[in-house]
Amino acid sequence: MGGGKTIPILVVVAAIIGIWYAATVWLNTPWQLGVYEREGRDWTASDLIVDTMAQERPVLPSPHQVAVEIWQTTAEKKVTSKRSLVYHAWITLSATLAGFAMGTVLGVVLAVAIVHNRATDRSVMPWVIASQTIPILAIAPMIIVVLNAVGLSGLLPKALISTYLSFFPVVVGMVKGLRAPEAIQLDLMRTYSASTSQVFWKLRWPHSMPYLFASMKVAVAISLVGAIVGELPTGAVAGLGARLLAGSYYGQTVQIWSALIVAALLASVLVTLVGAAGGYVSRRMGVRP
Amino acid sequence: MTRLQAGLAAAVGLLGLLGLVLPLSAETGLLDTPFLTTFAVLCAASLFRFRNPLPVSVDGCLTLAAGLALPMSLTVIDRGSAGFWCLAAAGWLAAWLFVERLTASRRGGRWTALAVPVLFGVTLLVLWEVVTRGLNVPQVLLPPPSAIGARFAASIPILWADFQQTFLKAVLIGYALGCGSAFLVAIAIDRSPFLQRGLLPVGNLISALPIIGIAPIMVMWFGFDWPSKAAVVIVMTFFPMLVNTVAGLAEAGRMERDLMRTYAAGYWQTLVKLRLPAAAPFIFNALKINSTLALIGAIVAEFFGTPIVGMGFRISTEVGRMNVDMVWAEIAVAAVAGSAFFGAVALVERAVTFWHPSNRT
Amino acid sequence: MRSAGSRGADESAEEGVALNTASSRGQPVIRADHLDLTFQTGDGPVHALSDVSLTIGKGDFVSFIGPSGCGKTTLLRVIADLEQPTGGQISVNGVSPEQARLNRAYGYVFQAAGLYPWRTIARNVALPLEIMGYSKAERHERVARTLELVNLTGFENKFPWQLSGGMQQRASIARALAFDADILLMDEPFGALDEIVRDHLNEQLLQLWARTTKTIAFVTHSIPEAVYLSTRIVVMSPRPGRVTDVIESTLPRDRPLDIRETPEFLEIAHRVREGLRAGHSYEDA
Amino acid sequence: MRSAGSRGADESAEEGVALNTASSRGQPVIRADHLDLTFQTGDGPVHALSDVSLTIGKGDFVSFIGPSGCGKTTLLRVIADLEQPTGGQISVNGVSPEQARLNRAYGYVFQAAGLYPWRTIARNVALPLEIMGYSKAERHERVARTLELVNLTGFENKFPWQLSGGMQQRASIARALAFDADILLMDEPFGALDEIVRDHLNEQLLQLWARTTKTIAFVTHSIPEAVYLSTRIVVMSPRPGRVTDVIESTLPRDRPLDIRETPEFLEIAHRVREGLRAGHSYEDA
Amino acid sequence: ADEVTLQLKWVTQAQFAGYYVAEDKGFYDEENLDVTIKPGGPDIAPPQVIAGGGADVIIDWMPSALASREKGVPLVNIAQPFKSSGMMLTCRKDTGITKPADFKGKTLGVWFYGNEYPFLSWMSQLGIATDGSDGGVTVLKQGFNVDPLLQKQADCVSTMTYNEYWQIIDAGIPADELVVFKYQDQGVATLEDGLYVLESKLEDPVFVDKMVRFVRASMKGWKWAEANPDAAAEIVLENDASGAQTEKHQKRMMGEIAKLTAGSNGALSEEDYTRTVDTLLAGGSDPVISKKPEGAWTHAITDEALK
Ligand SMILES: Nc1ncnc2c1ncn2[C@@H]1O[C@H](COP(=O)(O)OP(=O)(O)OP(=O)(O)O)[C@@H](O)[C@H]1O
Ligand SMILES: Nc1ncnc2c1ncn2[C@@H]1O[C@H](COP(=O)(O)OP(=O)(O)OP(=O)(O)O)[C@@H](O)[C@H]1O
Ligand SMILES: Cc1ncc(C[n+]2csc(CCO)c2C)c(N)n1
Ligand SMILES: [Mg+2]
Ligand SMILES: [Mg+2]
Repeated sequence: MGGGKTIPILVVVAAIIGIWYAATVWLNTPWQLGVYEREGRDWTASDLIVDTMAQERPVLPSPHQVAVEIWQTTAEKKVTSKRSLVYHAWITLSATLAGFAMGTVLGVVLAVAIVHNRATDRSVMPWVIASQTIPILAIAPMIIVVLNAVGLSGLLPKALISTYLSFFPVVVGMVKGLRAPEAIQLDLMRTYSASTSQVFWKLRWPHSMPYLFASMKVAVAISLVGAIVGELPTGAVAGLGARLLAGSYYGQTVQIWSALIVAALLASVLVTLVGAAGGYVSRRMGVRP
Repeated sequence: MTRLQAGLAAAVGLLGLLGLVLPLSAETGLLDTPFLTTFAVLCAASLFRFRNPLPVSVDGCLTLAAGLALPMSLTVIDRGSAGFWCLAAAGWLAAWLFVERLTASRRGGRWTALAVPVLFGVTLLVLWEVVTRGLNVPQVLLPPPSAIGARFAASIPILWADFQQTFLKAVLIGYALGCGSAFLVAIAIDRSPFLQRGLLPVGNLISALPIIGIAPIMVMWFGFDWPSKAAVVIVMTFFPMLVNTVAGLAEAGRMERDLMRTYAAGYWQTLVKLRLPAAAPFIFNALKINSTLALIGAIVAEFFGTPIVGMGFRISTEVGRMNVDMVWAEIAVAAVAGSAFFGAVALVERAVTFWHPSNRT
Repeated sequence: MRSAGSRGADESAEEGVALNTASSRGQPVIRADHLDLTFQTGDGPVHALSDVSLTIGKGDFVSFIGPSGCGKTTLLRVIADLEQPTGGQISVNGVSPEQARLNRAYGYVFQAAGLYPWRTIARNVALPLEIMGYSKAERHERVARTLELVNLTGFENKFPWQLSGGMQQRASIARALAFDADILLMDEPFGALDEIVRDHLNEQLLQLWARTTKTIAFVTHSIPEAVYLSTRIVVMSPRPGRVTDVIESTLPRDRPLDIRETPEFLEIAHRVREGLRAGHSYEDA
Repeated sequence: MRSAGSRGADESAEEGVALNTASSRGQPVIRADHLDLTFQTGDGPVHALSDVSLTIGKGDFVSFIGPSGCGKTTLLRVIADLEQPTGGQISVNGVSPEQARLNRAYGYVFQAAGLYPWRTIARNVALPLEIMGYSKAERHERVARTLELVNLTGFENKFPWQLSGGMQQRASIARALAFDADILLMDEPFGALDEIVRDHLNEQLLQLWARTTKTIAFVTHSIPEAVYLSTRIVVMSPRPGRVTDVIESTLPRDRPLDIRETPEFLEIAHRVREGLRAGHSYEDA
Repeated sequence: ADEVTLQLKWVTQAQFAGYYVAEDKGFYDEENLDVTIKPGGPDIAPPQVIAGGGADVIIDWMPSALASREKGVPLVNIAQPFKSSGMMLTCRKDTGITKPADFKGKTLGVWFYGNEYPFLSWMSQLGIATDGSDGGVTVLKQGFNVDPLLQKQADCVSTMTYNEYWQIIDAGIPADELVVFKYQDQGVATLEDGLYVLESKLEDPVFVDKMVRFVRASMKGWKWAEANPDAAAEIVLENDASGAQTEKHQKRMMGEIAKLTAGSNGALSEEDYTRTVDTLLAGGSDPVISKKPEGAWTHAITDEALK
């Protein structure tokens, strides 16, 4: 991250938090008015502001409520505790990483096949697109059941859902990247009568690196979504998805939001890591800074 | 023939021979299934192709024979055994070989471009049918395509109503509002590098929020009907569009901009005549990504509270009712609608960015 | 490090300037005074222009010649207000380059064609006219006329990638000629053309310049081209980019192509080549 | 439509061929017989090559010159098996171009440098050596030698974008020279260089050619360059691309730079110019 | 030990205390069983899980189980620890609803995913349309929580006596501002939370023996839980991997659950079964089941287990 970005990000985050506070007051007011009415109590504007930011089941929890919840469930709990968000984030992360790794490999392999074989290109590509129009959450439960039926359970089914979601950006990006070398660069290889694998390793593969990392950034974020989705039909026993669901189930908005924020932070850490890896590779490769 | 094609032809032949030799199922013999037997003989004959590559039409016939013989014989064979599965594999490889040779022969052009993916899809469907029925997979786990088709035909009014609710209302409106507002915001923040540097990373973060988290909140804020689904779609489509548009607006080359400067062109003139056309490939990239995202978003959002109509509602309730064929009928609608939406955007893209190297032929 | 062989370039440049201002061919259109331009890059500063002083009068045809990387493009860009000098003074038409740009005082031909791929050739040429608010009829008429001039009639409705490299370069010249700016800044406009086309366009350009009272600043790598076209030739040397010699042409204004075989022409060409060679005495020649 | 002034080009080409085969300078290395090449495009067919017949003997240095779009690049690409002719015969080293390519018979310098941005200059030059399986020590030695030849010693570890355009072009020439192919196909290799550097590299190329027995096919837009370098100059004309003239050079093999001022040189240059002009008598010249 | 996998209908909570107690207190070990308890959730259809071989025995509501039976998953009830139904429709008083007839024109939140059958049967008995036509009710697919009622998006929502009802109370709406309609009181109660297995498995005496021991131990667990509600709630909390349940809520839930399991020794009451089937068959236009089921339950296991 360039130093030039820090201040703008902070300003934008501050603005979002400001808007968030305003929205908290606005959205929680109707309920608070009902409470005042039921209790028959007089209230002032400042009462309203303080009370809307401290409800137990707010429509929108205030940022500090979420921050306190996150603090309590991360720093103040042992990481092995089931009430620790670190523990749940770790469960989700392991499925995310497994799915991301499989999705990337699958995506690259498919892309290589598509680039080297016209029949694969023509027949598979449209169905790769169609596959992504299937709502995964709809078939996730069935996938899990079917995988259970063939004896797969635990991490793998969740990871497979991540795989399903994350291979798509990788295929699309890598097909583009592997085809990106210009005609002149391919012709050069032809004049050396280089073999297909030499063309691949010496030209297509290095040329596609920026595309690979760009799509891996998308893929890792989407993998996290997949892992969370996959947690729901596995009984939502643990993981950020389970926290989201349990929060939903009991109307614990503070818990939902803290799980959401942790998920988003996790996503951005993962994306940043992939980006850093990409930066490292391209620097090693001598790409213009 | 290429090495791959020769290999496929050999595999088809060997599997066909095996199909003739191995038992088809416990109580059924070869003679009970004339179609399948014919197919097996045809496959075995394929061994002779090494010498003499027959015309593509022969592969077409073989594929057609597989497509007819395999499903038809399922009425006779209720649970396939080794021989049957050999023939199923032979059918699949025959279809593959056909596709391989269709694409290799450069004639046909547009027609093969359409036929190949269709053929691939049909192959998948036939295999699905053969596997689910051949292995007696319970209907509640995975129904065969024929059952899904029957259910589809019988439920057209319901499917249409769901389609209207989810696609025509939530998806299209959400998509238009999400992409449209992101486009305007992108143009607005384009003039402020400060905002760009701050907003884009935060935007990426927000677009990484799982929809399962947002959907219940939107239901809480915007109610049960389609507006809350449209809101989910807006959230999902906003950031891909924003990020791509901003990146696209930066795409115009240095020299092209300098040219505009030498004309002392105004901001809006530069925007309309240079930067938007140059950004079009990026914008269309986002529009394509969003076309599938929007549909998934709307359907998933319906899992968290809806009136009793909508594709997501139907999927989630019918799973619970064990009507898995209805679920797949609904998924088929989603896949067709999503692919058509994607295809439509891609067509517009081709027309608008015809000048881009990737679209020149 | 400059080799011993290089001449006292700075003085000669100053001399040239003094001389030019004196021989008031027309009122000065471009006047640069001790221009400096340093690019700040990751590796440290790059001195692209150093102490460049120069006056170009109305109706002058000035060529810039010098080894690759000596700052020719940079100088043209400073005149066009596409780059800000880090030191010194410059005025164009008596006002700042920015004001001149806003007045649409010049047409610029870039080193590469830079046509917009989504516009046909005719619409590419019409682009500046649209921006400057010409009427439709006027646009039509001018596009036809300038395409005719560069011999591209018949290609109006082709897209850039359907043309050969040379044709693209001609289209970009047409684009700069379409609106009648008084100053033309041309950066190696004929680089990708073969000799015959180049000769033809050289003639056309000379004719256009003779007909009108345009002032032209022209960058080229070709010594004969520079000598054939210019009233003055500015020789530059790199690192830092400086003017090492300014050569006044003694050729008449009216120049048939075969003037290039006269001893006078060859004499000037020789002088330019010498100047150029002196600038080349650096290690990476 | 050809104007009345153009010569009976076809005959003269045939004549040239007859002459060349007769004057058996070496055994024929490249032999083209009535080559035709038509591109099918959306707008209809483009006749890039039409009835091109040509024999290039071992040790020849043949330049191709002709207006933009006349098919020079296409012809070189056909020889290199990068394009399939739609008619006629061609053999390279007595075998088909494909077989020659598989035998790694030639080195090709493209019109653009086309270096791989993720490889340093040294590794770019080493690329063909890696592919052809040279040992590490051998690679090292050859890279050093060819970089020396094009005057790029010291820039081994720079990346392409850290070099000026001219240096990049020299690196791409080094890449083609690194493995000792008997045939060199060079497509405007010196296009982006200024005159001084160009002269220097012309000399180097001539020396290389004189030292070895390489056969060189060389495309250029510059008449003096063609005359200075070649043993034979092939003049082409466009639409459809045909050979209109083949000019044998009468210059000695040993050519100092100042040979370019001799009357003999100018006479040949004149003839080339005339040939070129004849080919230009089409509407889009 | 013999392995048994139990698929719950919902997430880990006191609703399933009996099984967790049996596990925790070693009742399953005593029967030489190694029981794996798989929590459920909103996306888990237990019949689908058992059809896919993911469980030996499942917990399901009888309407859903009977409907699955018609769809080709031959479920058989082997035990019924829950005697009474905990389903209710809870309305805000200010909507003016006092009796079922007032539902007309109102918006009601209903759980779907196989949980809608009791509601649909009830409405069809009342003669109220649920398809959005005039004079009917507007049905919403209710999400996981009671927000629609709190946010006034629905006039009534579905609740369980032991769970969602208390969420409304916890949210701050006092009981006297609510009107509740218990399915039990309306005479449309259907059997909840029974144990079901696949019919074919019952032909295997080894499996039957395993189930006998399983039911015996589970009922022991249930009775222990009824007797020690607070301790049972603690055990449930320990088993909640999501770490989202609160002690207060689970203890109260256990108290309510005890009321529903009271009166059942585990054997299915034929009378309750008949009432359930009749209620379902009465559901007019949108039939849950089209004909009287055959062989949908057996006493073979409970008879043996309770000996
Ligand atoms: N944007 C920039 N940032 C840093 N250095 C630059 C930049 N633009 C030009 N330079 C440097 O300034 C010097 C002059 O560049 P310029 O483009 O003016 O050369 P030129 O004389 O036009 O060369 P050519 O004949 O190759 O066109 C070069 O050393 C170049 O590397
Ligand atoms: N891939 C292609 N598709 C269609 N037409 C082509 C293609 N390549 C070349 N042409 C056409 O063939 C003709 C010859 O092109 P070629 O590149 O050989 O010209 P050239 O003599 O090398 O020109 P230049 O001097 O500009 O390099 C041109 O008219 C060109 O438009
Ligand atoms: C989406 C959704 N579907 C069904 C139920 C209802 N439900 C199924 S099991 C059970 C008992 C646990 O309290 C309840 C209430 C729900 N709450 N949310
Ligand atoms: Mg320049
Ligand atoms: Mg060329």
